[in-house]
Amino acid sequence: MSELMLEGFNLALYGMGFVFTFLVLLVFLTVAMSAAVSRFSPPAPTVVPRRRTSKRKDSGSGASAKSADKAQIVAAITAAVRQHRQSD
Amino acid sequence: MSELMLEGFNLALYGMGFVFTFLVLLVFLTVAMSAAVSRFSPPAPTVVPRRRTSKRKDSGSGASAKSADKAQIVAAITAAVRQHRQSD
Amino acid sequence: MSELMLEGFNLALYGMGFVFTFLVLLVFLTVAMSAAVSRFSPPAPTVVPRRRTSKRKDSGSGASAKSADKAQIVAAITAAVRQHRQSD
Amino acid sequence: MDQLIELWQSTGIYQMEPKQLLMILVSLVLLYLAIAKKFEPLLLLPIGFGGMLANIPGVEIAVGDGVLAQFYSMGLSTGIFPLLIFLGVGSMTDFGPLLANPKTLLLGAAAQFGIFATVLGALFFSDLGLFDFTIRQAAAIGIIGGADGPTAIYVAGMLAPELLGAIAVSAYSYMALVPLIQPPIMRALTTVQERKIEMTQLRAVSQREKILFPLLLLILVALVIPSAAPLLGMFCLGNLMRECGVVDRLTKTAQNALINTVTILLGLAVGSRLIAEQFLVPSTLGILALGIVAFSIGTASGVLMAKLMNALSSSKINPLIGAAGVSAVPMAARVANRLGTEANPHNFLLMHAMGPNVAGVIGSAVAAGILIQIVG
Amino acid sequence: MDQLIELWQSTGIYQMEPKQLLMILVSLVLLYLAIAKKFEPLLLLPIGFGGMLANIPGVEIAVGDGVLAQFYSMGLSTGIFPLLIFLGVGSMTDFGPLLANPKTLLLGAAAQFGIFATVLGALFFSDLGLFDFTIRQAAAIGIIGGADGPTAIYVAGMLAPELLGAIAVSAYSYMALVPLIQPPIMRALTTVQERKIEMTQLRAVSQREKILFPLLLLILVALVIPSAAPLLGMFCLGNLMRECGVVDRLTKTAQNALINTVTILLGLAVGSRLIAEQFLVPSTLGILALGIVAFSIGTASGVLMAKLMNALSSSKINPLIGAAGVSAVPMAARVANRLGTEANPHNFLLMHAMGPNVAGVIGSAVAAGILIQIVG
Amino acid sequence: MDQLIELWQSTGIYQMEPKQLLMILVSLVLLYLAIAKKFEPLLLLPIGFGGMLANIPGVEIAVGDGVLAQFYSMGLSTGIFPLLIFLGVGSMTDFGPLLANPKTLLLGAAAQFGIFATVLGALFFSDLGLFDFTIRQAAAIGIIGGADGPTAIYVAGMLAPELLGAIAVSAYSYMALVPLIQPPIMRALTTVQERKIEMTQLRAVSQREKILFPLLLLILVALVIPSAAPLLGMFCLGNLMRECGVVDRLTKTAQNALINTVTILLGLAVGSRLIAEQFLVPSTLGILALGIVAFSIGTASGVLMAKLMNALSSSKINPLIGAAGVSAVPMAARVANRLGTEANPHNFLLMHAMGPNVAGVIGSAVAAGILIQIVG
Ligand code: NA
Ligand code: NA
Ligand code: NA
Repeated sequence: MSELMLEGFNLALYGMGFVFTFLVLLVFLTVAMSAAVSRFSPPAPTVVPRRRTSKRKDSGSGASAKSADKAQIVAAITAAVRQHRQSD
Repeated sequence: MSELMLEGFNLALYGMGFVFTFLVLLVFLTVAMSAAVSRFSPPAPTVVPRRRTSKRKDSGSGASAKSADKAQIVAAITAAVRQHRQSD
Repeated sequence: MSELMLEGFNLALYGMGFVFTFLVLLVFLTVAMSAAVSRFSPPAPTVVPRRRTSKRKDSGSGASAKSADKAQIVAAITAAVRQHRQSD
Repeated sequence: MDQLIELWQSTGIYQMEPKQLLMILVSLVLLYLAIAKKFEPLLLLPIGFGGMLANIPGVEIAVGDGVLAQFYSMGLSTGIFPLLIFLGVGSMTDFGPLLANPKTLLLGAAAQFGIFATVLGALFFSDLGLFDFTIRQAAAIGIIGGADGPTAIYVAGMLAPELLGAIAVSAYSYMALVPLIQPPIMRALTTVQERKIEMTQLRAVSQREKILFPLLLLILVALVIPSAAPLLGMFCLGNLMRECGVVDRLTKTAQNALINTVTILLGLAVGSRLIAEQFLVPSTLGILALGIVAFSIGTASGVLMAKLMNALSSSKINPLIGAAGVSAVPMAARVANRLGTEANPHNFLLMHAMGPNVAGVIGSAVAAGILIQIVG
Repeated sequence: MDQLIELWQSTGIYQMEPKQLLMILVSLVLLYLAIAKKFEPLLLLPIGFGGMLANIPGVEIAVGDGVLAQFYSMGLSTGIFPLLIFLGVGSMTDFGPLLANPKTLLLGAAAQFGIFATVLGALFFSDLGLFDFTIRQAAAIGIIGGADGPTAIYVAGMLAPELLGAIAVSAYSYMALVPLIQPPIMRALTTVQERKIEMTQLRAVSQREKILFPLLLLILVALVIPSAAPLLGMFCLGNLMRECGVVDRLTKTAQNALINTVTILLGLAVGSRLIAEQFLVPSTLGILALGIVAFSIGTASGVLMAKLMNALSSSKINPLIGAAGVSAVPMAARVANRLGTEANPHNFLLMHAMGPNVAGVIGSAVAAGILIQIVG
Repeated sequence: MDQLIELWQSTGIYQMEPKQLLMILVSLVLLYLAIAKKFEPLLLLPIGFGGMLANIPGVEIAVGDGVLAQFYSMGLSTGIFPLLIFLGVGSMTDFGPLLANPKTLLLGAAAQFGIFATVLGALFFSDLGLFDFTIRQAAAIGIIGGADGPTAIYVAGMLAPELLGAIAVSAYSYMALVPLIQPPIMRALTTVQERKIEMTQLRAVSQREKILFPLLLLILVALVIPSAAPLLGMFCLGNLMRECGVVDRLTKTAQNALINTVTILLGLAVGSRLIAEQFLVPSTLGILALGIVAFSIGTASGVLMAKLMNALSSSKINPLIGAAGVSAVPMAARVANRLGTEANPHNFLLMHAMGPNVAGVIGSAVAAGILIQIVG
């Protein structure tokens, strides 16, 4: 095998080794971090419906947001119509 | 006539010549392109109401878009009112 | 007192002097400018409700803008309802 | 006490020279025109403000390491700012009316005669000994007749950076004055009968044609006049982004944040060329005089071309739309529309005039390429 | 007459060489794929357009003082453009699914095997005498297997700028082809039974975890593989801005105006590397061939890793989501979801596949750091 | 094996020096303050993150060709970033309250005494032999008392770039601490009776006045203190754009995409100056100590000036609004309002305090100009 290929095998070996080492460490740290977070701030209502600055589509929540909007509009219109009738 | 003016006349002559040559060629190419497009994709419903990313005002289409919007709003309100009455 | 401190006192003295001079001049010029403006364009309806390009919150005007919007919406709905009834 | 004198000597009152004061007044006039008269405010406001900053004595703003000098060397010396503006303009341009009636491209060609006539005019001034314009300078002055701001700035930056301030001010001022400059010429060259000509509704143009056109244009540029490729390339890229429908988020940025940011910086950079030493020279008067000549000749040749086309063809066009060939988008098209409605209340020329109007942008970019090619 | 000949010699028709014409056709193919086939249009449209501009003869656009050459030296030589893109991508990435199931990080690790296998492949080609890739070039080619555009461009700019054009085109083309490349491999390596595995709904992840994760990641990078810090640093900054909730106005700009502007400029700068002299070389074919190998091996190793994890653990995961470990966000996750639904209509893998998908971004950035560290 | 050792030696764990670790902790504290305590998060988040990146060992990020070093030389060495921030701040500033009550400008003047007192303090430290600040360094430290971030960064970049990191951190931290630093001082220097003073509703200000004010201000700067022209020029341009009503699209970009982009880059560039070698020096402690002194003296002199004005004039002002003269927009104005409402529930000082608040911005920019003029 040529010098170059040998160097390549070294690179691949150390490379994959490092990538795995890094991500295995990250798994452990992440698990530890999540555990610590849930210990020190236990029963909070976790997934707050956060303000969406992202443009990513996620059909689920989008749809529910829309229907909520719609409900509000219908409510507003209903109120307006009622008011309108009273003022007649 | 001075050297400079001569150079200027040359510039103007070649310049206008080139501009006309270019735009005449563009006329022919454009006509050919449009013909080719209409031949190879004939009866498609051409002017799709495209999403407008531009900010330019063009009163014509803008106005019709507005009136369409208005119609939709009126329709929505009508429906809401009807629904509201039925639920009474 | 050291040379350096002396230089510092000089700096502070001239500095504050200049700052005050500048801002006193600005007070006079501003007053004069406002006077001139009100003289040469006297009874105009001054605080036009300007288009807000700023993101700054100023609760007061924001609230009134909102209620104005609301009034407009109610008016629009009222009109729509009336139209809807007539078309019945 | 010495320090107080030194401080006094550092003030603007002490250092101000009359010509700087004059330039500050000129800049205030530009700001007045921009704000009160709405003369091309997007550009003239930052240019005028930059002009004020550039003429403050005792501080380096427009020269050396000053911030305006940095904007200048970052974006004007390199041509980057006008090219990015062209990208944005392309992304806001609708070639629909042009594609519906391609022969209006010829009107955009004819109106460029204003450019070359002005080049000759500038050289004639040199010949008379009134000014001492070189051929490069004359070419840069001529491009004012293109009635297109970024093209003028781009060409001036390439061929005659020392005249850039005067050329930009002249180009934008006359573009703002199009509603005053053009109508008398248009009326003089047309009969009421001609102005009354109604034009048939434009056909619908398919999205596919709109996508192919910028590519076609770029290929033609590549084959015929490569030196126009930077300008028209960026223009076509913007237009392709707009029409292709698959990169809307890029289009939106090109139409807003990007073009607006570059407009501010470009305006300030142009303003930096209003330093007294460079602007208060006799040639500035020559440039202003030649600029209005350029617009007038461009308008006239557009109208005359339209009349010529009518003489040669059976399908008549309203010669007023020829005047829109100078570009000055969308002002010139509106002027044509106004005069049309004046003569005949049922005459709506706006859409028809948009064809020559955008053709004029292409025409002056091609002319710019030729000038850079021959004298650059 | 002489001048007319000179003008004729300045046209593109006269100066065009066959290889430039060929590159213009290649660029048109890229544009066609971007527009008609929606192949990564945000990048391939400006790259293809930049490629056209770069191959126009007789005008300096992609070399010397040309505008594309300036974009290149401003943003690619320096690494600034891909890093700003990474900032924007970070600000659009949701680590929620990954945090809910951290062991999917291992899938993102396994899929990087495609990178290193391709490095070996490239060196093997050199060994055979087919091509003459240096170790730096082989490393830059390998990173295509990371299936992450900005990472590939960043690494190529560092290690082998002469291959940047081919590497970027290869990376983005194959990313667009993920829905075609991956499914056969995924089907070949899994049984229907495996593809039917349903996964339990992911737990809710708190905002605090989402804020701490990018910091944790950055600290680990700092301790273990500093040369990945520029890439992952900008990525983590973007993500921290997104999750912390106190700098929403910055996040919004990073997600829109900033990333869009940089995308246009980066695309044009990459396009400038499609000049015929640099792109039309045999090694480009080698790079295209190796690129698809890289994607295939990455996909396979992700799937196999998932099967290995199933063999060792009691809580089963659907091996299809292993293929998402190559990154190619969010396409690869969608492919996994599609094949899952195909096998079992009640199988919704999209959210589960987002975990390995973003893990793949981290994995390839780490691999990039190692390559730069060892051969850079 | 050798290669493994080499790899191990390339890790951060191996290369990390204690002072770098310490700086990473300091940066984490800044991030904590920004996110959890909402301390000026728009700036302290990117600064803190940049500080972390700058102290990762074994990779050039903040020095040499590193990306943060490039941001630094692009925007801080040149002054461009703080000037563009000032453009944005100007476009978000409403001079209405100031124009309705111009004498509040004097409060903005008085509060700048904090700057000069701090310069003296720094020189006194040098005199004592505690630190070894030059006059340029003393001036740069003093400007912290201006309570205005971009001004402090601009002046530090001009006069003492080696202290820029410490000065920026000090300025932004104390600005965030204004609600804690100011109230005791304000209470100590005023009686309850004084704090109860109600102020009459401000008159309406016409658009014309708002348009003329930035021009007036710039002309005064040009005549009196030209070296403040870059800072106040950009500020006035932004404000003119805002008020003139004819360039709304430019204003919107200056208020959003432009200022946000520059804020991110400026924060990272400032963060690059938190490298251990430069930040972990005794003088940093001195700067932090002097910074709080500067804020306190500025607050006190603002309040005392208000009391002096009350002594000399019949129309009384509430002395609390004097404290807003330090700038720290809009925090200081809110503090004044809070203390006012505390003493008298019908006392709404917010709008009245906005006058001295923006006057403080002008005042510290003028002071910056003088410092640059005299010692620069
Ligand atoms: Na034109
Ligand atoms: Na990857
Ligand atoms: Na201040």
